[in-house]
Amino acid sequence: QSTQLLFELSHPGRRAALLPKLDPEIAAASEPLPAHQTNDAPPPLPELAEGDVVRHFTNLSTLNMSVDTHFYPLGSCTMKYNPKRNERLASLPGLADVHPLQPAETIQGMLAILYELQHMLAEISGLPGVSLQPAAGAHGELAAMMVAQAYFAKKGENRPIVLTADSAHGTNPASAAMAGFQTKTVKSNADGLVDFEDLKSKLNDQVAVFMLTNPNTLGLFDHQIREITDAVHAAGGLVYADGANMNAILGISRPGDFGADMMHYNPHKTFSGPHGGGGPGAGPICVRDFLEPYLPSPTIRYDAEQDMYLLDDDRPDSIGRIRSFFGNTGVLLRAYFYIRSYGGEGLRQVSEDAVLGANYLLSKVKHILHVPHGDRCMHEFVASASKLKKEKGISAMDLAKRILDFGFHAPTVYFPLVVDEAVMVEPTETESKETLDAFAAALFRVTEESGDLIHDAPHSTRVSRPNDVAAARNPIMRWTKDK
Amino acid sequence: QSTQLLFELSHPGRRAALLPKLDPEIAAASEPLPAHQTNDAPPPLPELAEGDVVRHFTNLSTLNMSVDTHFYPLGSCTMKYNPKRNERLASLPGLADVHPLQPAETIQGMLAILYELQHMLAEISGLPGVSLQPAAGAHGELAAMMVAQAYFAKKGENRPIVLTADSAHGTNPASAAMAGFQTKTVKSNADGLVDFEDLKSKLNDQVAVFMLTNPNTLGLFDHQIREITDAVHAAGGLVYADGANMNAILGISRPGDFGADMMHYNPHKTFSGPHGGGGPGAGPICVRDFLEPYLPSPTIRYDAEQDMYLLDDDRPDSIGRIRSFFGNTGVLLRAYFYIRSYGGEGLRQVSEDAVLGANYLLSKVKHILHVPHGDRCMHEFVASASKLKKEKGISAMDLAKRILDFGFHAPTVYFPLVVDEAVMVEPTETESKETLDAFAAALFRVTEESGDLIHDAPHSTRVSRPNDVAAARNPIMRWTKDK
Amino acid sequence: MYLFHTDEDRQAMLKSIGAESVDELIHSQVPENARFEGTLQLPPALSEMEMQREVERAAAQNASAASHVCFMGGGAYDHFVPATVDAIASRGEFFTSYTPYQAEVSQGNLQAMFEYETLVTQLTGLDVSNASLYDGGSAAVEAVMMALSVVKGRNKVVTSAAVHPEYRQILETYLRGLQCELVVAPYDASGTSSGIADYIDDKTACVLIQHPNFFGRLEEVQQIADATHAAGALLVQSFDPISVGRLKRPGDMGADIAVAEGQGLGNPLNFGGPYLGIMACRNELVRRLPGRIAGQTVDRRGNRCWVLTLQTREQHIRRERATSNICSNQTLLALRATIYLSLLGPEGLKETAEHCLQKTQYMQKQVASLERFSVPFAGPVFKEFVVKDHDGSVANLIESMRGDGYLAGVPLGQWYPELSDCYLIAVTERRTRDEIDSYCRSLSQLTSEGVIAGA
Amino acid sequence: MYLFHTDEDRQAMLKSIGAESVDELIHSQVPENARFEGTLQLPPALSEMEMQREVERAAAQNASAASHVCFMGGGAYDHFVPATVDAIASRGEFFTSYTPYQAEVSQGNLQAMFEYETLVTQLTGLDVSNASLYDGGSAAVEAVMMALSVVKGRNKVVTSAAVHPEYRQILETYLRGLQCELVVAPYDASGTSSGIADYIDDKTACVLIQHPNFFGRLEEVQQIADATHAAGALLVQSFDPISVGRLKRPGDMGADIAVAEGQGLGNPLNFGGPYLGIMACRNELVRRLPGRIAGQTVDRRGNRCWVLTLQTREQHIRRERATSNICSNQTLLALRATIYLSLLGPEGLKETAEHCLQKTQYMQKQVASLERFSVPFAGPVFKEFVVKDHDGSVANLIESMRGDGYLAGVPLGQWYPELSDCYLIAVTERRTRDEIDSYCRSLSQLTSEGVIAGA
Repeated sequence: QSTQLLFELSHPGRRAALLPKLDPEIAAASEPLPAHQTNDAPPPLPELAEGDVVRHFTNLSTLNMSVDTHFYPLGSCTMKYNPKRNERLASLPGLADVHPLQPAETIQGMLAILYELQHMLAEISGLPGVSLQPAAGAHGELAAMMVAQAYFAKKGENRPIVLTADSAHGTNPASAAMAGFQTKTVKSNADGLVDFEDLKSKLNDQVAVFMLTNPNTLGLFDHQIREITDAVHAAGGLVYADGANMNAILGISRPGDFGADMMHYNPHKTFSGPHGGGGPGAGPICVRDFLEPYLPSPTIRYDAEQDMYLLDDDRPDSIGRIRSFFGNTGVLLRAYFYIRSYGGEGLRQVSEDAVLGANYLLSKVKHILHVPHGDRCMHEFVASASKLKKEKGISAMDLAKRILDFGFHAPTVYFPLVVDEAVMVEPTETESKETLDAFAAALFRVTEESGDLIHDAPHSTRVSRPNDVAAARNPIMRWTKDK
Repeated sequence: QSTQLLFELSHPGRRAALLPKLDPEIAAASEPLPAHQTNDAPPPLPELAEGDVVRHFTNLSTLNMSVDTHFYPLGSCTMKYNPKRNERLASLPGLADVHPLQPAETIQGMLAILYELQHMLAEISGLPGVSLQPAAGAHGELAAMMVAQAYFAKKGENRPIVLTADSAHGTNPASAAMAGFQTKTVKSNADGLVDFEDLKSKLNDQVAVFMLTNPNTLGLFDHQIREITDAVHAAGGLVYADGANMNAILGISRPGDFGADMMHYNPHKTFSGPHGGGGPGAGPICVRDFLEPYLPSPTIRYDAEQDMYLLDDDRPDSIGRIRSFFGNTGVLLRAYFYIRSYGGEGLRQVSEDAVLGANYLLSKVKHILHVPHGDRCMHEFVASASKLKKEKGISAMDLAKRILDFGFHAPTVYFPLVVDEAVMVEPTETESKETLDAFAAALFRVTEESGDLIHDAPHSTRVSRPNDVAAARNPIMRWTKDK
Repeated sequence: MYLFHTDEDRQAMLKSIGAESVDELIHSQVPENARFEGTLQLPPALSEMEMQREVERAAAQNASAASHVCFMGGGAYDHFVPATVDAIASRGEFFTSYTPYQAEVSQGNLQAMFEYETLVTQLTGLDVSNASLYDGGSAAVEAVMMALSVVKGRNKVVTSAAVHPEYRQILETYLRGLQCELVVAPYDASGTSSGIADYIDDKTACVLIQHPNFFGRLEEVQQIADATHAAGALLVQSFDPISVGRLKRPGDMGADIAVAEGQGLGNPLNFGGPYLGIMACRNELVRRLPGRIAGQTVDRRGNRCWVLTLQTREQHIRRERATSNICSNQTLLALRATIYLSLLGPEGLKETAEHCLQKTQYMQKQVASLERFSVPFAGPVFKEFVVKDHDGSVANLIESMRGDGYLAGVPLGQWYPELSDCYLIAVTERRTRDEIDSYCRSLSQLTSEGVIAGA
Repeated sequence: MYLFHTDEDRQAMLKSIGAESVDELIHSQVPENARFEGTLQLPPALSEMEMQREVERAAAQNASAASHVCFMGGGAYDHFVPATVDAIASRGEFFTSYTPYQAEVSQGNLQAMFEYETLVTQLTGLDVSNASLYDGGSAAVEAVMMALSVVKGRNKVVTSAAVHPEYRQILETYLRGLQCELVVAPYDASGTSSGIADYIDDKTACVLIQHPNFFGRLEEVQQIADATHAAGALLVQSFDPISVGRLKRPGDMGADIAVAEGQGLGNPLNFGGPYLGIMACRNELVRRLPGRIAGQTVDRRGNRCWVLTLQTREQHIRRERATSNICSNQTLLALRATIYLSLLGPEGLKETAEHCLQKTQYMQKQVASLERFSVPFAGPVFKEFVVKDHDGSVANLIESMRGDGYLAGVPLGQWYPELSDCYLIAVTERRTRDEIDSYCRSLSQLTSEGVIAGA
C-alpha cells in the first residue's frame, strides 16, 4: 500500500465525522463573536472519508515492529508482553470516563485502587513515601531532584551539585540540570561499576544527590552498593535510584534496603504498560519517610474518620504540583492490574525469569560477540561490536540493521556510552527459550555474513537506512503542499 | 515471522489462561463421575503462553488482504467499508451479553431494535412480512423455499419444481434442493438477462418458484422484470429474489414492487456487517403478506395492550424453527446501525454512488478487457479475459493473481458461469475515484505485461500459487505430529 | 455516512462515463415500471454521537449477563471470554476480509481455519472437521442430513427427548419437505435416553443424541453407539466442547459425527447469534461433509500453505447436487474459538470443565437441601441441572429472582409440559461460591407467589 | 501470569549458562547485604476472571461522564471520541512498539508523528511542532522554560490569573529552583487579562496567557502579543485545540509558542492522564524546542521516509545541556489526536467548535435567567462559563445536582477564594438541548441547602 501522507490523500469536500444539526433554538440564542476573534476558515486539516482514515492508519501500523509481532530485545526498555486484559480493564467506563476534578466522594473506587498502588510501590521499593504524579521516568527524576532541593533548603544546606554515573541514562543529568543543579559525572571502573574512589573524591558538602542506576545500564548489580550509599549518606547527600531496571530485582532487592533515598518506577517497562510508540509512560516516585513531606501534591490518603480516600494537597512542605491533574492514571491502572496478576511471589518469579533469560542469551552471545563485563548479568547485558568493527568493518549499527532482516527488532546500540560499539540486549521474561535460541542463531549468522550484505541492510523493510544527516541539516518537520 | 502452526509452537507445560483455585467446600461437595465417562487426559490442545498466542495471531492476520487494508473489488460480495462505530455499539454489554432465552420483559430494548429492523427491511424491500432468523443468505433461501412449500401444501398444490437462472449463485439451486425441490435452469439470453422465451417454456403448474437475482450477477437490471414476474404469477408460481445485489437498488427499486414475492438480504454485504473472513452473515427474508403466516418462528411483534415487544411463536402455519434461538443478532444489529446512519435518502445515495462507481470503473476497464454485456451496469460488471487468453495465454486467474502484486484484492473470477473467463468487479460506494483510477491503471499494466511475469504471479505475497489439485487429491485437513 | 464522492467527483465520473446524471445511468437499466419513485420511509440519519446515545439507551433497557448474575444455560452459556480474544479477533485483517478465494492473500484466515479444524478434531476425537457451520442447532441437523445421504435407502431418524428441544424443532422443519420419519425417544425417570435403543431399527439412518444432554445429565454414549452401529446406522452426538476437558470425547465413545454449539468457546451470548456450529466426522464421511474446509498443500516454491479444499462438494461448483447450500459460515467465531482454545490449552480446558462440574454439583446439593425444591433427575450432571419447585410458579420465581439480581434459569414448561414446575440452572466457571450461596439464600426466602420475602 | 518458562526450561537454560540455580545467578550479582530475603507483601495473584470481577466492582463505585451527564471542564473535557480512534489506536503495532530508534521498522509511528506535527502546525498557525509533551500544563511550563533559555539575560515571567490555576502551580514548582521571578496579573471585572501589559517590562522574558482563558472568556491576544513583543519578550499562548475551528489561531495573533492540552482530541478523561501536551513554535525557535521531533528525509534508495531528527537537542546525546529531559512522551495520544483530526477535517472541527460555542451561549442564557444565578463575567465565551450562586454553597449544589444525574461543574473557590460562590460549567458538542434544559430545571428546583426540592 501507498505511503502517502494524510495530506496527500486529502480530497476537498470529503468528510468522515458528521455532527448533529444544531437545534434552531440554540442557534437562535447565539450571538456572533467579535470579528477579529474568528477565523475566515477553519484550519486546513486534511479532508478524508472514514474508509480513508481506517485504511491509511491500518496500513501504517504494519510498518512497525512491535512486541505483539516481533521479539524486541531493546536494552533498557523492557519490551515485555503487554497483557490485553489490562487494556480492557483500563477502558471500563467507570475508570476511563472519570473527570479529573470530580469530588473525592464520587471516585472512591478509583482512589482505592491508586491508594493501594501507592502501598504496593512502597512495598516493592522499600521506600514508604509515594507520589504517583510524575508523567514519565524523567519527570519522576525531575520531581525527585526538586524534592531534594526542597529538603536541603528546609535544612538550610546549600548543595548545588548532583553526581551522575557516566553509564547513566541521559535523563539523569538532564533532569538534575532542569531542577537547577550543576551536574558532575562519576566514572565507571573497569568492571563497569561505580568507581568508588572517583565517587569518594567527588563527595563533599556541596553534593546534594548521587543519581545511580542499580542494576546499572550494563545490567550489572553493583557489589559495593551498600558501601556506595553509605558513603553518600556519610557526606550528607541523598541517593537517587533510577528505576529503569527494576525488572531485574522485583522481590530480589529493594532500593530502600540498599540505601536509596529516592527512586522512580517506569511502570510502562517494569509493569508492562504498553509503550505506545514512545509513550505514554508514568514515573511514580518513592522516597524515604523524611522526604515524604516534600513530595509533589496531591497524594492520596485514607481518612479513617470519614472512611474515605482523599486527594491530599494540604502539604505545606510539598514542592507543589508538577503536572496538571492527578497523574497518568491510565498507565498507573495498568501497573496496578499487572501487580495484582502476579502477587508477591509472582513478581519475584518475573525478575528471576528475566535474569535467567538474559544470562541464557548471554551464554550464547558471548561466543559471538565480545561481552566486556563478564559472563553474568541481571536482566540485560551489553556486548561490544568493536572487534568486529576493527576486523570486518561491521559496526554495532550494521548489526542492528541486519538483524531486522531476520524478523527481530534490534538491541539498543551505542548505549551505554562506556562501552565501545555497545549492543545492549534485554530479552525480558516473556520470551521463550526457542525465541532466544533463534535470535542468537541469527546474530551468529549475521557476524558470518559479508560486509556488503550487512552495510546495505536492512533489505526486507519498506525503507532502507534513512539519511539522518540530511534530515538534521535541512529539517523538514511538516508537510507543505510543495514538498 | 514464522508460519508455524499453533501445534508446532506448543511447548509442554506452558500456559496462558489460569483459573481461580476451586473453593475447598465446593470441591468437598463434589462426587467423582463414573470412570467410564471421564477421560484420562484432556484433549491434546497446544500449550502456549499468552504472548505466544498474541504474536501468532497478530502476525497471521497480516497475511490477509482486507477492506481495512486494501481495495477489495470482489464481485458479488459487496466488500464495502465496515464502520467501526457499529462494532463498538454491538459490543455494549446490554446487547452483547443478553442470553437468548431471557423473558421478553427483560429485553425490551433489544426487541425494540429488532422490531424496528423488521419494519426497515420491509420498507426497503416492499415486502411486509419479515423473518430475521436465517443465519446467512443461503439459509434465507432455504427458509423461503420451505415457506413456498408450506404455502403450496396449504393450498393443496403439488409443485415440485424450482427454476433458477443459469447466472445465479450456486446457493439458489442448492437451497432449493435441500428443501426437497427439483431444480431446472433457465437460460440467459445474449444480453445476459433472463431468456424470457426459455422461462415461459418452462413455466407450468409444476413450478413452485422462479429464483432470480435482479440486478443479476452480471450487474444488469432485467428490463423485462415486470413481464417476467407477471408470467410467473400467471403460471401460479412465486418469484424469489436473491438479495445479494441489493446494494445496487436501495431506494431505487424494490423487489416487492417489481413482483418478487420473497427475498433475502445479505446484511453483511448490503448493510456493511463485516465479512469476518467468511462469516458470520445473516439472511433475513421478506415476503408478501399472504406468505407471512409461513415464515419461520419466532418473529417479533408489538403487543399494544401490554405495550410490549414479544417473541411470537404461536404461528400455526409457520414452517417452524430453522436455527437455534433468535438469529444472528450481532449481524442484524450492525445492519440496524448502518441503516440508522444513512436514513432513507442516504441509502439511495449509497446505491447511486455504488452504481456510479461501477459504471465509472466500467468506462475505464472496457478499454482494457472485453465487457460482453454493454457499457452500462448497476453496482458491478463482468468483463471477460477470453480474448487475452486466446491471444496471450493470460487467463482470468492469471489476471487475478497478478493484480494482487499491485496491492489490490482480485475481482471474482470464473463467475458467473455464463461468461467465459469472467472477471467480476464490484467497487462499492466506499472507494474513491482515485482508487478506481489506480486499479484500472494497474489492470491495464498487467494486460501489457509479459506472460511469464503473469503466469508466475503473485510475486509479492508470502506464498505463491498453491497446488489446489494436490490438496484435493490427498487432503490434509488437520495437523498431526508427523506432517 | 461513509461515502467518498463529492458532487464534483460525481460530475467528473459521469463525464468519463459519458452520462448526464446518475438518474440517466439508472434509467438506462431500471425500467420505469420497476422504479421506486418515493423516498424510503426510514428514521432520519443519525450522526455517530447521536446513535451512540440512542443505542446506549436501548441497551440499558435490557437485563443481561453483565447486569445480572447469570445462571441461564440451555445451549448458550456465560463462559468467561478472555480479553485477548477480543483484542485479536477485532483486527481489521481478520474482521474485514472474506472467504479466502485468493489463497495467496488469505493465508492468515486459511491457516487459522486449518488450526481450528485441527483443534476440533482434538476436541472430538474424530478425524476431520469443517471450518464451521451456523450454530449448534443447524449443525446437528446438517449432521442428520449428511447421515441420511450416506446411509442409503433408509429414511428414519431417531432422536431423544433429552436433546435440545430447539434442535429437534429445527430437525422437524428441515425434514418436513423430505420423505423422512422422525422418532423421538422419551427420556427416562433419571432424565437420560436409556431406552433409545428400542427405537432403532433397520430403517434407521441415524441416531441423534446429546451428551451431556439438555438436562445436564450424562448419557451412556458407548451403549447407544453400539446399538446404533448394530442396526447399521450412524450416531450423531451433540456435545459440549467445554465438557471434554473432563469427559470422554464423542469419537472415543463411538460417535460417527460430532456436532456442538461453539458459543461458549470465546464468543459472547449476543442474544443467540452469531454462534458457532462445530462439526467433525470420521474420515470415511469427509466427502459428504458440508461447508468450507481448509486443507494443507504446497505453493509453487514448495512452501507449505493452505487452501480451501474439496470444493467439488460445494454449492458454487456442484449447485443442486452440493452437500449443502452453505456459502458464508462463521469464520470469525471459529477464529475466536481458536484463540480461546489456544489460551486455555489442555490444562485450562480441564480446569474450566472441573469448575463447571464441581460448582454445579455444589449448587445442586444446596438447592436440593431447600425444603421447597428438589432435583427430579438423579445422577451425574455437567454444568446444568433441573430443579423442581414444589410450590409456586416458575415464571414468578424467575421474575422475583431477577429483582434480586439473578438471571435465575431457564423454565422447562415451554418445551416439556410435564416439567412446567421445573427449570434449568446452569453453572459455569464464572460463578463464584458467593454467588451460588447468595442465590440459594434468595431462593430460600421466596414466598409461594415467588416474591422474595422481606425484599 | 505471562511467563513462558517451565521448570524444565529453567533447568535447561541454567545448564547452558553453567549455573546450578537462579539463586546462584542472583547471588553472583547481588551482594548479601543488598538482598531482600522475604516475600513482598502484596495481595495474592488474581486470575483474569477474578480481576475482571474485582475491577468492575471498583469501577462501579465511581461516578463518571458515562454514568452522569458531564458539565465539568477546567482543562479536561467530555468531547466525543469516535469509535474509529479506539479501533485503530489499539492495534498492537502502534500499541506495543516503542520510540522509533530503528527507523526502518518504525515508519508507521514516524509517519504518524510527522502527520501529527503537521496537524499541530495547521491548528496553531505556527511553523514547527514537536511529537508531544506530557500534558497541557507541563507543556505550558516547558514553553516558559524554552522562552527563558531563548531570551537571554531576562528572568521575569508574566502570566495571568485567568490562566489555568494548576498550570500556574506547575510553573511555580518548576521556577522555584531557578533564579526567576513569576508575576501574576489579576483578571479584570469581565474575567479577562486586559491589564496584563502593565506587568510586562524589559526584564520580562516571556508572557504566558490562555485563550480562551480559564473562565472560558476570550482574550485580546493580538494586543497582548504586541505589548509583549514591544518589550522584547516572547508570547506563549495556551489554547483550546477545538476552539480554532472558529477562533483565530495562536500564530495568527502573534503568539511565538503555542501550547495546548490535547486530551479533547480523541482521548478519554481517564481521571487526568495520560493526556497530550501540544507545543508548536516559530521556526527560529526550533533548536530550543523540547521533546522528540520526527522529520522527513530519504533512504538509500531515494524513497521518502521519516526519522527522529534534531536529536542533538535531546538528553540522550546532550545530557545536562539538553533542551529538556524528556524521554518517553505521549505518542499514543498524539496518534489518537491525529486519527481524531483526520476524521473531523476542517468542517468537522468547525462544526464541533460551533456546537461548543452555541450550546455554551444558550446554556449561559438559560442559567442567567434563573433568579438565583448570575453570570459574573460579561462577554463572549467558548465552551465554558462562570456561574455565580447567590444563595447556598457550591459544594452542596454540586452534590445535589449529582443526585439528579449531573456532574454539574467545577467549583472555583479552591483556586479563587473570591469566587467561592462561583463554579465553571463546560458545554461540549456532546451535550444536547434536552440535557441543558433538564439541568436548568434541576437548578431551578434547588433549595438554599442545595438539595433539589421534591427530589
